[in-house]
Formats: sequence, C-alpha cells, structure tokens
Amino acid sequence: MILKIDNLHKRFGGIKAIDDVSFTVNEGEIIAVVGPNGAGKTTLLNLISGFIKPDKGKILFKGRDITGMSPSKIAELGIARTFQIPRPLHKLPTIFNIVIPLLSPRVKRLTGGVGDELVRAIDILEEVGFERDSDYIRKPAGLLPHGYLKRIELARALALRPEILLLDELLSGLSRPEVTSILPLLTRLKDRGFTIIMVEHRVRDVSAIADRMIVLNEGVKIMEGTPEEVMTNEKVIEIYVGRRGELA
Amino acid sequence: MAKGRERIERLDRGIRARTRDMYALMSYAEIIYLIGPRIIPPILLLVFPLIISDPYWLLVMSYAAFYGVASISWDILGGFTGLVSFGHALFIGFGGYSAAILNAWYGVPIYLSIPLGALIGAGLGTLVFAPCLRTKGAYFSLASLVAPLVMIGVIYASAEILGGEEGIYGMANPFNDVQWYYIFTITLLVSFLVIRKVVYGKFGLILQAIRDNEPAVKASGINVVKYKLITLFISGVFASFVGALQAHRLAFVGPTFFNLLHSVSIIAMSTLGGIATIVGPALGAYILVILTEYLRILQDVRMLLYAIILIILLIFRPEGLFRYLERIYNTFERKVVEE
Amino acid sequence: MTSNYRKFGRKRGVSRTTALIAAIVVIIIVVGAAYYFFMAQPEVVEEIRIGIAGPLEYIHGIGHMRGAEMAAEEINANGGVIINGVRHEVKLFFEDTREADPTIPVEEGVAAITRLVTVSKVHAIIGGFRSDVVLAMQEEAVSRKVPFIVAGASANAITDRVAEDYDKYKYTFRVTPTNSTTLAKAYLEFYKYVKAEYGLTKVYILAEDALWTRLMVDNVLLPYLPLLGFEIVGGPTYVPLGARDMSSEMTDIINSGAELIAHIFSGDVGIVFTKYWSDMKVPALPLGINVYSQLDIYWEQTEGKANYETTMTDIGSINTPIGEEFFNAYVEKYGESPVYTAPATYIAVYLIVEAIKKAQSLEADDIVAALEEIGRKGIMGDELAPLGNKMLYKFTKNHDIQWGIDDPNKGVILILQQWQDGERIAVWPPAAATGTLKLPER
Amino acid sequence: MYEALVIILIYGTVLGFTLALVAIGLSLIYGVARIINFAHGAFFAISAYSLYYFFVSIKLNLILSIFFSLVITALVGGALYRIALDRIRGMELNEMIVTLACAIATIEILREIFAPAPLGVPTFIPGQIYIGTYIVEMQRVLIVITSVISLILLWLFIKKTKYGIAMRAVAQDEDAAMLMGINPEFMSMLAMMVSAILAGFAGIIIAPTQTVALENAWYALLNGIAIVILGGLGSLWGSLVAAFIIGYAEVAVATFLSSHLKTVIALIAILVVLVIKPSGIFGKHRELEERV
Repeated sequence: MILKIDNLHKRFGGIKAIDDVSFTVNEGEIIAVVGPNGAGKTTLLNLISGFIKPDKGKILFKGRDITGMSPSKIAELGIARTFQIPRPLHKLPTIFNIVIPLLSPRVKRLTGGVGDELVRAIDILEEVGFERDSDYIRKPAGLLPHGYLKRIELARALALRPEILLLDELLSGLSRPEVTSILPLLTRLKDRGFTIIMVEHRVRDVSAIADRMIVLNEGVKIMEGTPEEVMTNEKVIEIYVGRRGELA
Repeated sequence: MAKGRERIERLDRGIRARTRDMYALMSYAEIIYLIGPRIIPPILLLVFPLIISDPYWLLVMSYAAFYGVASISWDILGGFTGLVSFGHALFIGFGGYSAAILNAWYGVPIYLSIPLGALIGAGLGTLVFAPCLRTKGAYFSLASLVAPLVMIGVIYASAEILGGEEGIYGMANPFNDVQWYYIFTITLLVSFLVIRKVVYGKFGLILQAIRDNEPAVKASGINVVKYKLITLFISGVFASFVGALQAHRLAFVGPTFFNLLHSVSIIAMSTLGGIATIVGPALGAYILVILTEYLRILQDVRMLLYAIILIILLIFRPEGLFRYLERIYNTFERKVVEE
Repeated sequence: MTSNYRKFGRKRGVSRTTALIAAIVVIIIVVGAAYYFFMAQPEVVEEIRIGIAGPLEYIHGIGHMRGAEMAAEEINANGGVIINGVRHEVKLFFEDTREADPTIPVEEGVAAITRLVTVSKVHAIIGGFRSDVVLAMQEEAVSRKVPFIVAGASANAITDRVAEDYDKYKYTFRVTPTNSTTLAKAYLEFYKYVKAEYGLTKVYILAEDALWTRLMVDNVLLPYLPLLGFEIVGGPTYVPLGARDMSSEMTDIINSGAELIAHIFSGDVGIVFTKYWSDMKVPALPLGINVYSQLDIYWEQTEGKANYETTMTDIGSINTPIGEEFFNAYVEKYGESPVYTAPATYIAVYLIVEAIKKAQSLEADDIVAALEEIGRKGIMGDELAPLGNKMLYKFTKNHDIQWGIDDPNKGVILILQQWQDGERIAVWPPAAATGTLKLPER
Repeated sequence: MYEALVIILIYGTVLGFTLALVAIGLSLIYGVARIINFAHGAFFAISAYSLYYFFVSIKLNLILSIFFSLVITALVGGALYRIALDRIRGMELNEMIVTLACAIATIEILREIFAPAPLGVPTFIPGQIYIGTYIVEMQRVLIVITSVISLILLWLFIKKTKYGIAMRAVAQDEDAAMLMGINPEFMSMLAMMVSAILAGFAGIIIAPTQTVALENAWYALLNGIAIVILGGLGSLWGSLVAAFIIGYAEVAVATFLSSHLKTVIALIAILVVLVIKPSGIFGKHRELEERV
C-alpha cells in the first residue's frame, strides 16, 4: 500500500466537492477515478498533490502523513501530476519544459547531479512520443498542437522520477489514434513500476488498462472495483444516464 | 568571371546557418557585426568623460547609470520572474538609509557602508515583500506599490529618529564627479554581466518557468517561494547597492528615496527598453534620464513633452526599443552572388 | 563569392510609425539646438551671473523668479555694478527643481544646482523651497564652492551645518524665512500680544505633519506657552500633508474649549483647515502660520471663509508701511501680491550684488566674506533696494538672517496678518501695523 | 465618546461616498477591460478644473457647468482609450505606464492653463442643517444625496440597460461576449467613460469643501487604489464597502489616535488584508479558479 486516502472532505463555499472519500492504492497499480463532470475528480487530484488543502481527512503516502504539505514538497516526495488543461511554459522551448523538473532537488538527489539535463530531457521526450530530431523540441511550447501539449505534461511528470503519477484527464481532447498510442505507453510505465492514478471522463478507454476503478459522483465515492464490476454496476449506469454511449 | 544569380541574404542568417552555436566567422564584416553592438556601448560609456568633461553631464550620466542598475535589477523580478513590482523604490530607499545610518551614525567607512548597506537593504526589502508574495498578478503589483508608501509614512511618523522629511545627511562623499561617474557606470556594467549570468543560467530558467506557469513548477518539485525570495534578494542587492551609492553621492538620504516616482520611473524605463531583455531596461534608463535633462531647455512644457514622448514610444513600439532595434539590426543584409 | 552591404532590407523601407517617431525626435533635437544657439546668448565677460533654482511651475518658484527679475532689472537700469572699473550687469539663470511636488525625488534639485554651476557658470545661487531638497542642493552647492542663498526653506539644519563645519558650509546663507526656532519665537510674540490685549489663554495646537513643525511645537510651543500663562487644552495634533478632511480635528478643538488655535500650515492643507474651521463654526481664533492665506486669492478661494484667519507673513508680501515700495512695485508689475519667496529673492539679489560691489570680486570666498561683512556693519545703505531702506538685513554668525523681533532697525521682522472682510491687514508689530486684530463673533 | 461616534458617522459617510465614487470607477474599468488606470486621478482633477472654469471663470450656471465638466471628462476618458489604450490592449505594463504618462500630461496641461496655486469653488447650496447639535454644511448633505443618486443610476445602468448588461458580459468573459455579438473594445471605451464620469463627479461635488489642486489627482488615485485592493479588483460591491471601511477608519483613526497615522494605518490595513486574503475582501474565490 503506497497511498492511503482517509475520510477526505472539501467544501467550496456551499458545495461539497469531496465528501468523505477513502481508498487505498497499492504499488504498481493503475487506478482510474471516473465520474461525470463536477464529480470532484480534479479536486481529488488537487488534494492529493497539495494544490488544495482538505477541510478534514488524511492522506498517507508510504505511511507518512502528507496532508497540508505544499505541492512542491509532495512532488519532492515522489508524487508527480499532470494538469487537465495543459499549461506548458509557453514562452520556453519544449525541451526546457522538461529541464525544469530535472533541476528539482528530487532529481538531483536521485541522480547525484551527474549527466546533462538536456540530453536526459530529450530521452524523456522521446519516451512519450516526440521524435528525437523534431522541430517541436526546440520550438516554444506554446506553439505546439494540443496532443503534444498533453505529452509534454506527461513528460514533465515523468522527468521527476516519481513513484506515483497523477494524471488529470490525460486522454481528454485527444483523437482516437492519439489515445491508442498513449494507452500502451501507460501500460509500459506500469510495468516499469510506476503507480498511476488517472482521473478520466472516458470510462471505456481507461477500463482497458486500469486495475481498479473508483467512481465518484457529486463528491461521494459511489463504488470501487474492477473495470468489469464498474461497467456493469446499475448505479454507475444510472449516473451516466444519457451517456450510455460512452459507457458501452 | 561569370556572374551568377544574385541573392540577398541576412547577415545573421549566414553566420548562424554555418555554425549553429559556434561562431566560425568568415570576414571582418561578420566579426564587427557580431561584436560591435556588444563592445561599442561599454567602450563609449567608459570613454565618455574624456569626450565630455562637463560635470553636469557626468552627473546626468551617473543618474542614468543609477536608474539603469535599478531597472536591470527590476527586470529580474518583473521581466523574468513575473513579479511585476511597483515598489522597487523600497530597495533603493532601504539601501540608501542603511548605508547612511552605517556611515553617518556609526562611522563605518564608505567602502564598507555601501556593500553592507546593499545587503541590509536587500534583506529588509525581501522581508517586507515576503508577505506580498502570497498575492498574485495585479494584486502583487498593487501590494508592492503600497509597501514603500508605508515606509514613507513610517519615516514621517518617526521623525525624531529617522529625520522625517529632512532625512539623514553628513555621509562621506570623498569622490569627484569623474570618479563618481566611473563608480556608477562600472556598477552598471558589472551588474549587467552578473545579472545576465544569473538569468541565462539554470536559475534563470526556473525563474522564467515560474513566470510562465507557476503550478507546473510547483508540480515539478521546485519550491517556488524559495526561488522567489532568493530572486527578490538578488534583485534587491543591486537596487540597494545603487541606493547606497546615491546616498553617498548626494550626501543625503530622505523619504523621497522610497518615492512612487522612483518605482514608476524604473518600470517606465524597463517597459520602454523592453522587459525581459536586461539590456533594454538599461537602454530605457539612459533614454529617459537624458531626455528629462535635455528637455530642461524647454522650461515649463518639459514634463508635458516628456509624457507625450513616453506615450508615443510605448504605443508605437510596445515590445520595447531594444527588441525593435535588434530586429532592425538583424535586417542588415548583403548581396550574395552564387556562381 | 562577392558581397556588399545595405543598411535596410529590400521591401522593409521605413514604416510610417518609424518615420513619425523619427520626425518627433528630429523636431526635439532641432528645437533644442536652436534654443541653445539662438536663445542662450554667448557669454559676455561683464556679467554677474545669478542662478535661481526653485519649483518654477508653482507659486513659490514663480515668486523666486519674479523677485529676482525685479531686482535684476532695477540694478541693471541703474547702471549695473562697477567692479574694478568694469561695468557688470546682472544676468539670471533659472532652473526648475519641481520640488513643490512632494513626490519629486531630490536628484532633480541636485541636477539643477550642478547645471547652474557647471553649464551656466553662475557666481551665486538663490532659491530652494522644500527642506529635504534644499539640504541636498546645499551639499552640492558647497561642494562646488558657490554661494547659495536659501530663500524659502526654514529647516534649522541648513544653517546649523554652517556652525558645525564652517569651512565647508560657509557658502550657505538664508534670507527667509528664518529658521524654525525663530519662527517659533515670533509666534510666541504674537501670543504675548494677544494675551495682553484680549486675555485669551486656552490654546489648541494643530500643525501639519512635518519635521520643522514638530520641532517648533516640541521645542518652543509646548515648553514656552505655559510659561507665558497659556493653557494648552488640546493637541498637538499633526495633520498629514495630503489631508482632505479635518472634521475630527475640528470636533476635538470645539470639545476642548480652546479660544486660540495655534496652527502651523505651509501646504494646501491650510486651505482645507480654513474651510472646515469656518464650516464647522469653530469659535476659536486661529493664530499662527497658514502660508496659503498669504495669497490675495485666498479670500476668493475660500469664499470668504478665511475671515479672521491669521498668519505670519514676511515684510514685502503684505502692504505695510515698511515694505510698501516693493509691494506696490510688484503689484504694478505682475498684477498680484508677492508670495514670501519674491521679496526674499529680491533682497537676496541685492545682497549678493552689494557684496560683490564691496568685495570688488566675483570669487566665491570673497563674496561670502563680504556677505558676512554686510551684516556686521549694518551698511544697508540708501542706495540699496527700496525694501531694505527701512529694515536691517544682517546675517548672524550661522549665516541666518537676523531677526529684529518688533524693531525693523534691529533686523528682519515678521508680521501677524489677519483677513478682515477681504483685506489682508497687518496687526502686529506696531511698527508695521495697518489695523487691529478682530475676534470671530461666534 | 458619543460625540466622536456621531462625527465619525457623519463625516465618515461623506468621505466614504466620495471615495466610493472614485474607487468604483477604477474597479469598473479593471473589471471590464483589465486595465489598472493610473490616469483615474486625472479625471478627478480635469472635472474639478473644468468646473472651476465654467462656474467661476465664465460664471455659467451650476447645472450647466457640472454637465459640461462631466462631458469633458467623459470625452477625455473616451479619447484616452481610443487613442492610446486601444492599440496596446493586453500589455499590462504598457497600459499602466501609458495611463500614468497620460496623467502626467493632463496635469501639466492643466498647470499651463490654470494658475499654479490651488483654486477654490464656491459651495453649490449655502447654509447648513443641524443633526442634533451638530452642524453639517448643506454641501455635505448634497454630496451624500447626489452620490446615492449617481450610485443608483450606475446600478440601473449596469443591471437594466443594454449597454450595462453587455459590459457585464465583457467583464465576465470577453471571448464569450464577442461570440454574442458584443464589441469588447467599444464596451471597454464605454466603461472608461463611465468610470471617468464617476471620478469626475466625485471631483466636482467635493471641490467646494476642499481645494481644486493638481495634487488632488494623485491623492484620488492612491485612495482609489487602496480601496480597490481592499475590496477586490473588479468587484464593484467590494469597492463600495471598502470605500466606507476606509472612510470611517480614516475619520476614526484621526479622532481616536492621531491624524498623521491615518494614511499609514490605511496602508498597513491593506497589506494585512492582502496577506490574509490575497484577493481582497470581496475578491473571487481563488481556489475555484485553480480548478480551471
């Protein structure tokens, strides 16, 4: 058990964004958190990564209480995240987007500070699907197409050499071929020992790779189980009424 | 010799294309093209007193260098880190007052009071700005605008200790006009080199990343607040240093050191020259200071004309004069005859 | 491969905006150059060059300018000054310091002094208004060894420095207003007079927030008013310079039961004071300093709310038997009454010229020595300015102007002025009085 | 004590209303066009000087004088936007420096036209009323009444008229507004004119109680900025409330503590508020924004 979420609560004004959510994550798992819009998925990620402080509840990472720590401290401990709407360092060349996490204390500690950041950055970009000599690597990141921005997000998280990857709607806004090229990458990452928590809107896509799924609705955890269990659950289908197409 | 097809090529392109990052120059013209703009301005600045020895213009050029350093140091904050401070005068004032108190009250010699004043001033300024870091964007600008005004209020309220509006005077001023000119100008050149080193290194990369997208940097495991504080301090050291110099140069320091006008002039100069370029702010400082003094001959319409010129330049060259000049310079062309 | 170079690109050319900017820059340069060559006349040997540095866009600086102009015109019309047999004319150089605006840094003033000394090569400088700017300007002037006559700032420090380090600061003199301590003493004279004549004793102290007012209150008013038999029933209250609302202060005054308000205002806070004082029907009489009420337009400015408002005034900025020649000449020339900087600058020009005449030299040290002499011997002769005839101008050993309390034969006197039905009436000292003090009927 | 409270209530209210007029204008233009307008204080001065010109110099009647002054101020505001700001929208620093330079230019022009000394404008309605035993000038009553009226008019304009609604749309989401066929440039210019009129009106009604002086432009601007930070940028209600907080606080500090502390305390209060709640008292909830 690498991550334990315990009775998490968060309110925004009068809205309960997260209402008493608990679950655990084991090492090397892919967990998919699904739910309709406004279910509190992103808030959950923000809570884990420290961008928002919970009102109540605890988050334990490898037995250590990380509740209320700053985002950079949590990242330093080994929980990396991506953002739903990719916001790259738009004025900087793509490659420098990846150099930034390589300059963090965590990576310095892990690598002992040896090696050229630029070379490593190119390696990581290649891993997420950039071509080594592509123009995109030197272009300002702001000029890249949407699909590549998502890859930059992923590469930035990977560069941190995290233990847990938090992926916030990585697949949203991607075309079918792009999705099919990224999914195997995630499985590969899992095989390399990363623990992945992905928040996703598109249940079907993630069901293919997820080990377990957690369904949120209006801040409440509806159920937890294997993709098959979730896909056939009546309650889940009820929540997704009108979205059957997506489910099926 | 048979004439080939004529082609026009931009000078810089030829050089870059051949060399990627290493410069293998093929003619004197190319050498001059590359080195000229980097070497001529500093040389001009250094020989200026030999050409014009009028103490008045030396003073004006010292002021320009003073504002130049302040603007460059502002550029680390406003241009590179995205902390658009409207209260940079805070550092100038703290530096000036620290040096003044050290020298005039405790008799610390000038060569110690200035660097110490710079460090203390930067430290105090960072301390005051630290709580403002919680705010973002326009709020940070306005909060930082308020900070030096509070200091002016504090100085007025503690008139018996800090001298109120009559300030502190009696600091050592052992140099003559030419010496002061060189002190200010060399400070400018050194600051320029140091700050360039800082912002174009890995440290500067992180600062630019913070400007572009703060959450992403946080998510990359980098302590943003720590970097911002360090940046405030580095920027503050330079601004405080010239504040301390100015305090000794005028042998006087008063609450106007904290003035809104100081802060705003610095921003005007940086914007005019082009933010996030380092050279630009210094260029802007020289232009605006010399312009203000040059317009003296027009007596009472002076400030009006100053404002109008500033408006026109900012509207028609909004990206800053430096970038504009750079662009013009890069269009130097040559005819290449292909055989 | 042959190549040649062209400055601008093929199609690029010069864009319209570039042309516009270039045109503006060219116009500025041409205008400036033209000004330099045609307006700034070539240097003439027979000149006494006097620099005026002040906030030339504000009334105080305009006072500096006009006072100097009047004196220079008079002196030149009377044949100038003969130095070693050569006729010299007074020529004035003006530099703006913008110091009346409290947001302007001191650097501007320092640049003005440097420009006057090194570009205009003046023999002496007159001016100054804001204390901090004057202190910085003084530093610059003495380091360049040019006599600097302060005509507008009252900070004690300016002349205290002469006492502290004579050799360095001896180039500084002050004609008016006299230092804060003297102002405060004159203030006490007013109070003695009011107590003796009208029996008013309850005082509320209200001042603008500045170092000089604080020193005046702490060192003179607070210790000495009780000794003179006054009861301080409220204050001291300090009003910030930008204050636009004084209701709470007025309430406090009314509640304190004060009969007199010892007020000290040099900024436009004074106008706000008068309006609130009148609007809220404060029964106490303001007795003290309110610089703006020295202006003719004050009555109109305050719609007559200034009735009974008093202020300390200098000879020359109000029509009294002593300064009337200057006053009338000024009003005739400029159509309005002078501000205190005008007579100060006027007399300062005369003092410099007199000193030069006496020393027969344009060297700074000689001028300084002669200026010191002028005072000691009390030789302000008949040939000097009309204003000088009836009042002694003499510098103390700190280079401050000597104060004559109520006797113009012993030194400069300060006048208590009161607004009475649209007229400025001098009510004290008797030597200059044109009327008697009136109390508000409330 | 009781008396002091009454005074704070009366004069704090008067001060609060004038501050509110200035600050709401500043907030409005920030809300609609995201411009921090450093020339806002200049509007205050322009209208006061225009009033002086029409009312005192050429002795026009009061209503016409006020009307013309407001028209001039609005035109200057519109011109400022059209000529200068339109071209550099979105470049925040340029906008701020340009507006500041415009403020300097305006003040210099006013200085050239009018006397350099502060001027006075007579009270609009002479006389005074008694509130208990306290005398209050009719002019101050007038300030309160006209401020309330103009604030109500502003509210009606924003809530009910086509332009007001369009303006709010631009304030909320410029792109979406553009899709609805609203021209954000025009709305920004309109907002600038409305904000100029508000500041100008404050300058006009307060003129008789103080002076018509160039420095007032800076004081108005600084007060406005202080209030806007306190109330939250772009929040009109926040500005209104903050104006009264500052108004009462200034009078209270002056009454109970010392006048010279009032500016410092106001400024320190702002810093404290910013540290505790970085978006001002009524600023938007930051945490919600973080999600997007």
